[in-house]
Amino acid sequence: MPELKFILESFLFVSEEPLTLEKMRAALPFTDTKGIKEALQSLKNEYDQRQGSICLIEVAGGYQLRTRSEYADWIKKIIQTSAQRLSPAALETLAIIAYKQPIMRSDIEHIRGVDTGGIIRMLLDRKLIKILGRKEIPGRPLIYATTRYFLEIFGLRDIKDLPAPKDISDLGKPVVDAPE
Amino acid sequence: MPELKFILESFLFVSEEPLTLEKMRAALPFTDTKGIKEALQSLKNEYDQRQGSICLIEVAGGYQLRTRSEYADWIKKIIQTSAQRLSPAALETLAIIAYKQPIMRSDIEHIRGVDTGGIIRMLLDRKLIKILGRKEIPGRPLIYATTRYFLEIFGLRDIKDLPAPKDISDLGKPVVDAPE
Amino acid sequence: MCSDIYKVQLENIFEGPMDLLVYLIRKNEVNIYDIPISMITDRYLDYIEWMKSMNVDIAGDFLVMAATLIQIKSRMLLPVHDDSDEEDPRQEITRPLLEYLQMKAAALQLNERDMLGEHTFIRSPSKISDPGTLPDHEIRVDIFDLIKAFQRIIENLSSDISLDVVADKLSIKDRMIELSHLLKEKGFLIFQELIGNAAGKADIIVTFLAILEMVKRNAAHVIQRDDTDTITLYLNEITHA
Repeated sequence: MPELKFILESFLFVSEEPLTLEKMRAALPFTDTKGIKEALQSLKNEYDQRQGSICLIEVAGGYQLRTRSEYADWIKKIIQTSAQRLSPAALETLAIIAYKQPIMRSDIEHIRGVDTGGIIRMLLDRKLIKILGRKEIPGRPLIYATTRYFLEIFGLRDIKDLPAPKDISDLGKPVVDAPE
Repeated sequence: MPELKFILESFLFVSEEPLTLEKMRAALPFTDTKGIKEALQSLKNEYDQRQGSICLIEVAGGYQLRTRSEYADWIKKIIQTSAQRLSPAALETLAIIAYKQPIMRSDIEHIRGVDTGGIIRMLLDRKLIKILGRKEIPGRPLIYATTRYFLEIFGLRDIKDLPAPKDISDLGKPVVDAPE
Repeated sequence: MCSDIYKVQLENIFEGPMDLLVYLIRKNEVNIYDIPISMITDRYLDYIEWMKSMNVDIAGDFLVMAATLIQIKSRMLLPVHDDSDEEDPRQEITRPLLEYLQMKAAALQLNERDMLGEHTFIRSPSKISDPGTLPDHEIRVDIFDLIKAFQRIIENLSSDISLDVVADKLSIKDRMIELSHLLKEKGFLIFQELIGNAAGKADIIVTFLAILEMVKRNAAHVIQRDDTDTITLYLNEITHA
């Protein structure tokens, strides 16, 4: 039988999505979660020492092989990438939803001070946010939350992995990019 | 600049098809085909010596990273457990049942304009819909409704939580997000 | 029309009143905890005036904020009672500003992360550019996909609704007879061709309704092949004698 870490490597290599420990365990009945975690750590160390173009990261509740960011500019020469970047307004809306979820549209607009319907719809289309349900208040407005895909895109292990927003007292002298 | 063989590795990692020498050359103007071939050979040797789950092969006029055949049986185990997609037709049928339930098959087919027998059976198999009973009209046709599992899958507490198309059109048009 | 050419969208400059306020506070280097409300209000109104003179459409949000600022300014002018249980009127603007700045900072932090498809890549990059129906659960759809599917159906059916107005019931019946004859003659009909040959919207609707009615009455059935979008109409064998 091949080494456990290489079996796991083959799993990660063929998976389109971050692979959870539970899924790996279900496919490997002879081992336990602890054994899998150790093998993944050893694989990760090997990739880190090698300093090649591939690394193993923990993301969106699972594990995934990805390229190192130093190779991004090279990779873009070989594959077409559609613009993934978000406008400042979309990023702001996404940040509000990420930090305040579950949240209603009216609360988002209260914070941003502008209509956000079109941006919410674009974020829904891009699967960065989802409709979580309705709030039990008059009008039963929809409430929104971020998706697992959001975690994947921003390389977050889970939503608690988001950096704590800067302390309000630090913001007295705001450093924001204002238009010229 | 990273090592040439690792740049090539990143190219192979993200390419869904075998990569030709010409394509690699076009992305690396500072080098020639000979240099690329040598770097690929050195990468191949490294993979062979390592004896991990991945190897570099020459195939269909190009180069590709693949898993070694010894891992095929393991990989099958992990692929079986991955998520399934619903086809657009299935999604439409499910949407009609969700919004118009309880509903007869003939009404679903009236709305979709096509035969839906196969899709209904698949949705029944996947426990997304259930037979609620029979309608007391001639022929006593079966009537369908969504299941509790359906609510779980879509993260709904109650079928009343189902957003209406109006909720989405209220958001307005998605903004075209073109930063810079 | 001519003036439209020179119209500038205010949103393109400042997306909303909060954006404008942040800009003014930063530009004038004021302490956010001690906003010189009179000065900021004046600058804010100057800006709105300038925009008006430039023929810019000013969104209602900007005017609401202007009213709020003026109201705070006037409350600041009232004599302060020294038993001051009363909150600083400026809190009404300081608190939301701080929250907004906090979220703006959070957005910048998000933006600094290595983004998939931009800084880092997985083995199937097509998945990034087309998240398609992505999973939060075992089945790869979310509720938004479901609504969109339903919305599509409704949009496609809208002809069904206008039909009562447009179409004459007799002509549907006529069209059914016509279609039955055609079907008997040819054995099958391609839906897209029927629609393509129709003269005008009303005709399309009548044809569509006639087909629906025939299917409903079990006089015909419709088959859509999986590999193409072609919808074919067949005549049913008459089983009831």
